[in-house]
Amino acid sequence: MTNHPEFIENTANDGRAEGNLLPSVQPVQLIAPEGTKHPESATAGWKERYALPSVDTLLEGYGRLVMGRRINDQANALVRQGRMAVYPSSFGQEACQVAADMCLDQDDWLFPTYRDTVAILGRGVDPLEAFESLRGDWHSGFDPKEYKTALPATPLATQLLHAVGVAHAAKLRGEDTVALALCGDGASSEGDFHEALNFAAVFHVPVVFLIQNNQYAISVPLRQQNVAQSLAHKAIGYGMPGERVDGNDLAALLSVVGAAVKRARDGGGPALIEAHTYRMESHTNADDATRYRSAEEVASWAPKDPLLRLQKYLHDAGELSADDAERFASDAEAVAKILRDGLKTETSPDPADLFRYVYSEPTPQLHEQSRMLADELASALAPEGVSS
Amino acid sequence: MTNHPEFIENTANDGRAEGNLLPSVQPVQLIAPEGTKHPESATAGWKERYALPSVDTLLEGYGRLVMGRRINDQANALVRQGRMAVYPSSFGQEACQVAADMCLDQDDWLFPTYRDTVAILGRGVDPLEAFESLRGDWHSGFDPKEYKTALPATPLATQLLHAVGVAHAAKLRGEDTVALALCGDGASSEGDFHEALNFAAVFHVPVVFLIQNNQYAISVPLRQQNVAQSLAHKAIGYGMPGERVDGNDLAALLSVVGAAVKRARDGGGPALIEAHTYRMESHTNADDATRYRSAEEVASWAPKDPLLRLQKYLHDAGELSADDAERFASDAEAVAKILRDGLKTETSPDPADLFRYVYSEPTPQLHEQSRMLADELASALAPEGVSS
Amino acid sequence: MTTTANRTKPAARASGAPAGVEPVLTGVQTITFAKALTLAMADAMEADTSVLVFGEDVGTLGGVFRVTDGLTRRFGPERCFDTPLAEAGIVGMATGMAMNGMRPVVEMQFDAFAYPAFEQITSHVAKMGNRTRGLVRLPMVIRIPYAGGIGGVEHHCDSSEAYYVHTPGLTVLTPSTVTDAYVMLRDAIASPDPVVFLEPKKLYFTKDTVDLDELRSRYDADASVSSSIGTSVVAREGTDATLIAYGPSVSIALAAAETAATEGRSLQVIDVRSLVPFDDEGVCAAVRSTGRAVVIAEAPGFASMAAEIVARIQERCFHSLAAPVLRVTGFDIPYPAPRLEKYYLPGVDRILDAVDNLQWEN
Amino acid sequence: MTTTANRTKPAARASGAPAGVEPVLTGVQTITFAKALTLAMADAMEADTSVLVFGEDVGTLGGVFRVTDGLTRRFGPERCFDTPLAEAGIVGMATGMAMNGMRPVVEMQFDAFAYPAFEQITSHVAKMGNRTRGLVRLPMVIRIPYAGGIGGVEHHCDSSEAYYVHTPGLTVLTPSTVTDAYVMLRDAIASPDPVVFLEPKKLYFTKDTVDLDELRSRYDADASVSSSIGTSVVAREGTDATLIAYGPSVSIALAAAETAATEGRSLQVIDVRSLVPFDDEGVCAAVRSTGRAVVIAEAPGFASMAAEIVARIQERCFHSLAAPVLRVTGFDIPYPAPRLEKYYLPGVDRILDAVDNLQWEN
Ligand SMILES: Cc1ncc(C[n+]2csc(CCOP(=O)(O)OP(=O)(O)O)c2C)c(N)n1
Ligand SMILES: Cc1ncc(C[n+]2csc(CCOP(=O)(O)OP(=O)(O)O)c2C)c(N)n1
Ligand SMILES: [Mg+2]
Ligand SMILES: [Mg+2]
Repeated sequence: MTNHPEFIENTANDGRAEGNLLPSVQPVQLIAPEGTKHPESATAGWKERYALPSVDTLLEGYGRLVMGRRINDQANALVRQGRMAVYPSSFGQEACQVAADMCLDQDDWLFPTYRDTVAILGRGVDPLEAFESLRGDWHSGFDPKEYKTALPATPLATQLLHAVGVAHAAKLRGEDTVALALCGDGASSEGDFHEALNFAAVFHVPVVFLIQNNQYAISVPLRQQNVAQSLAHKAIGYGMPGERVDGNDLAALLSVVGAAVKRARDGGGPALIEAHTYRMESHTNADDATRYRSAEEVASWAPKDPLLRLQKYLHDAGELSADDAERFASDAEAVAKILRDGLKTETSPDPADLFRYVYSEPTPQLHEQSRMLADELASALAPEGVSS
Repeated sequence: MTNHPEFIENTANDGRAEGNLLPSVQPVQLIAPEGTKHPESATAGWKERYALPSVDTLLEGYGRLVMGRRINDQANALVRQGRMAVYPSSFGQEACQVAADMCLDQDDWLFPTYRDTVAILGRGVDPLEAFESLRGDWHSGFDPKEYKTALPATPLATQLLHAVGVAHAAKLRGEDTVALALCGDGASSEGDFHEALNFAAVFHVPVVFLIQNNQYAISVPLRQQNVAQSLAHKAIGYGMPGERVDGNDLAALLSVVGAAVKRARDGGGPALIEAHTYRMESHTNADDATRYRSAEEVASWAPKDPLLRLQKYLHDAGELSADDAERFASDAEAVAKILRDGLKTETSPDPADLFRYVYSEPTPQLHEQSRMLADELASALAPEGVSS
Repeated sequence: MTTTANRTKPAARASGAPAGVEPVLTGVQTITFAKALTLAMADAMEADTSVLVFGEDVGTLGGVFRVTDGLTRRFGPERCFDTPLAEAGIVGMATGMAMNGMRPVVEMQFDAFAYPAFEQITSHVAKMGNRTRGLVRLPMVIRIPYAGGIGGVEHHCDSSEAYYVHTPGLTVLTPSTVTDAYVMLRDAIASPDPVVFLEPKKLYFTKDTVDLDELRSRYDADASVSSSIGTSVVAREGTDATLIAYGPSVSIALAAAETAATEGRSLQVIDVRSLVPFDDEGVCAAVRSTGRAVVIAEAPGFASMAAEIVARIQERCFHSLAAPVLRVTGFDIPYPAPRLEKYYLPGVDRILDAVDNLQWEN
Repeated sequence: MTTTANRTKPAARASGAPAGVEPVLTGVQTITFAKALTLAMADAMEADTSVLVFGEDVGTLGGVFRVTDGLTRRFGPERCFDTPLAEAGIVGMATGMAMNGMRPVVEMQFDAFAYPAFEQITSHVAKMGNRTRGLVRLPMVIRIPYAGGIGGVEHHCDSSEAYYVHTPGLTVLTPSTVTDAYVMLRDAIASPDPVVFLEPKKLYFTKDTVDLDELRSRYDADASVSSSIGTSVVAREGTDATLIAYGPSVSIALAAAETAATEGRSLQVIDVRSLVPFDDEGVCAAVRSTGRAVVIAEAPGFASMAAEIVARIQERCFHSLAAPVLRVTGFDIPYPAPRLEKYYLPGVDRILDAVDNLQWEN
């Protein structure tokens, strides 16, 4: 088994054996911001094999983008209404998450970050379960094993190693599971990023690392994070192929991520993909992005929007029927309604849960502390003056 | 100021702008194992600018190799005699350490590892001060600031970040200090390695990272550590140039490391160099290398020895006079004698030192604990039955 | 009191400041805890060009809690700057800078995000002075916003002090008042030894009125002033029992003492503030004066700072004690999700219950 | 007793083993502490193919202390293997494997070299079960050779238990006998929760004679056996005072008790062995029976496991105590260089001094 077959054909002619691990000279793009296919000017140097996905696939993807956008909008509204503590918006970045979902099979594993709620819902996770942690009832609301989707990771880059472990375990059992791990541009600076890529390469396990390079780590722009030609250039240092792709072009993402997933599944080992995108809104609702980036810069990304781009392409190609459009919108609205209704309902998390899950069996100490809290709560409820 | 000037000319014609950050196609070698210059077969693809150092420089280097070898031999003997607890031998790797020393000015900083005793002595550190930690009297014996030489680092790769900090501080003050940090092939897998290279690149500070790739991290061979084409290939992922060099060829090392140091001093930023060498002895005296590598493999490296190679070259070139050879040997013997005599002398580290240096001023708690120990020791000394 | 009265006062030091730089605050001012920290850094940077501030988002943004707000504008991007996102990198680079003449003040964005730097802190920062026999001291400050009470999600509310106080070589400080925020951070920056400086997040936006000129005069005087390091303070006088708290728990202890007073019980409150070095003398004197003590801390209690305080008191004041020293701490569980934190945090009732249990009948 | 008698006994399970694989030891054997650990892993791997062993140098070399010696030869390089040199990587990958059906047993080469994995251990390993409401349990073991007494150089002798015991969600075990090395490691591997397994380095080459068949029968039986987790043991009976120790300090406590006996004082010795969960019941019963206690541990005392034990005892047994509970611990300093460690380590004299200070006159 070679380390890196097909994925790497037709790179720029670099005259060096290992050059095939370097990313394309320009980020792969199949549909231009204007919704046109393969703009002549930008194709030079691309890897020939990235083909436009089928119309059915693109339609499905478009539906998922509509859903993703609606989820972001709804979540933002819920935060404004005080129904949710925090929401890290991925408005503008939805295509990366949609591509991740679409390229994975049900038995594959997804490792999302805090910004990847759209991807988590796309895996089939119940919307209210997915939002339980954002609402603050518990640290999580869904079963990672049921959906083969890890809890969204907060400590940056740590989840990449878990993805390697999950894939490694599957490989040892002879299963053909692929793990796809998402992370941000900022997270690529953490030591765990390095260790994960190296472990994946050395153990030759089926993991696809997909960096959503949205140009900022909170307020820190990429140039203060990294001065390499691209983040995808890091791949060669681990002996795996790297690729960069227009992260607002779902077609290109599906093609590039799909190829990496297929390659991983076929025993080709890990790959690193950098998707160029942009976070259109603040880091979270607690952040104020105007402190560190200009309105012009944000505006310059609006025309590159992934949803509008695919809409235009499908529309111009005569492939987006009014029926489809309506169905996508109403599917999305249905989920939005679940969120609205669900987050309106008062929940009352059980304080006894605090002690239940720390260990499989609560320790004597936790039993004691649990009893203490229960007594406290009982006596707080007891009528004044009466103590038990 | 560009990111990477002169260092990168004449790389293999890779047809890509960033290809100049990739290392030469073969490790740079100026003197072949046989002691001959520039073997025709191996020059292809080398960066033209690596010129053979002057005879004077090579002679100085040879003298330092003789010294280094003698230090290793003497230290091993002292360990066998039980005069020293532990010694991580660098027999066979001396050229890398000698090159590091020779390429630095007195005001530059060296960041060695536990294996780099030869480099530490080469910085002018008093031999007995350098050996104090190996003898077990204290964690260190020399003043890092006096010699601009950090204490040898044990927690792997951590020192690379300190080198970045020292260089960064110097740069902020407008000083032209360069920091050179050594580490092993194994250490390149640690998260701190990644963070150090990235910080150095982003802050564009004058640090040269020199990996002594001796093929093993204790028992783990390189192929289980890393599957990239070379460790030097990692550089491109940080936007700095990488180079690989025959680590047993002092001439090549001086040329490559010297160029990187000069470039860093001139504001060109950091660089990564991988030197291919071999640890001829066990990891330390506590290790048994026969458990993980064959006698044949070890034997195959003997003819590549850095000392013999340069000796042969200088001898064949008629540049190594009997006088010089004798002077080198007697200089080395003098240091060996200092070590022998010094480690014969009984020392008695002062237990009160345990509390003296933890903080600039011992805390009340440490005063108390120090008094307690002093009382204990006093009463242990007091005649039986008499208590104070 | 408002700050209007002082707004017009000419800010001498700010003259000639670059555009966008706020005038330097002087005189009596009502400021937040966060602002007091900013002022401490600014004043230290003004006084000593080797003081640098860096970390994630501390430059342009001014920190996620705005504690470094304005420092880059005032001192330039070479003295206050953003780093790549890597905590071991930040602390490791700071270590090298401190080795080479600088006094770095670094920010870890949240408590749990200091953990990637644990090896650098434990094996290098804490040990450097000792291993070099005092030849290399590391005058650096690691600022860590810590603890909860702000409805933060997981990994954003850890009370991580136990990890640092257990590590010999670190000085560990945690202010609980606006004045101490200023004074202790300046003392931390002035210290020749590395300081882990724990900032209770929930206090960032609390306010107090302070005389900045007076605070500054401590540091402008050439005479060496006595440092806050190693000293506790009596936050409230009392005679029946002693509440011992620090950081985020001091205000809860004070509230408990207030309530107890209305019930006729006089509780003394000690603010430890300097966790390492610990003020054995001050704390023991306080406990001896009342004969009863409750230690309050937000961190899980097991093998914690609170455990240490209990152990020390009973070792040193055993025969002055009318009852065991009790603890009111966080439970031995991970910090809870926002809507459950109220059950976790030591509160007035739980403290008063503990006081009630101090065996008053015996 | 020598092992010769059993050498010839046919080792049933080893039949058909690949070349170079040692026969499986059975029956009564004199083995080292290290060998007991090896056997525990081997038996667990034999019983359950999801048990994997990995770390730095654990494969071909068999570990720097040879604790994993022979596992790769016997179970193949897919079940016991070397990793790249990165501790966060090792623990992070193990976490993923445990999420996906494996039971990884990883080795950190030395105590201080586990620090790079601190974030993975603290923010993930410890918390996963809780944050997923028990849906994802991590049955993994992190083996850490720890503590000193072997003349090791810096970073090789840290007693790092406080960092782990303070972190809710981790089970923390430390055996002090050859039997416990086997039993407790098997219990650790069998546990559904993550275990930090602390191995006192200085005990690795101590020996004892054990009946392996008997030890194994505990685990071969299908009935669920009672685990050692959460239980302390009385290592020596005694009536005048209780010495409480664990790991490397148990043998010192026993030696102190031995000496005390010759001086007419009867000291009870408790081996805590399970630091978390802690056996409150057993330890408190012991202390109540004597009314006096000294806690012994090698780690710096400040905010340590020893502090916790002291705090708990005085909270729970206050009125049974005739004297304060004293501590004999490491000083609050970095672990000393080899030639000074003898001054640092709790020794018999220091323990007996503490016992003398238990206010026998009062
Ligand atoms: C280890 C760690 N350090 C710091 C943080 C705080 N933090 C949360 S998000 C963030 C920025 C991450 O940027 P990036 O990786 O680019 O992802 P993005 O938010 O842009 O999607 C930071 C610093 C964290 N979560 N974990
Ligand atoms: C963080 C850390 N983990 C583990 C170790 C234990 N250790 C000491 S040397 C070594 C191998 C290092 O290999 P390499 O970096 O190639 O250097 P070499 O010894 O070959 O010079 C290991 C694992 C350590 N010192 N630090
Ligand atoms: Mg980003
Ligand atoms: Mg090596």
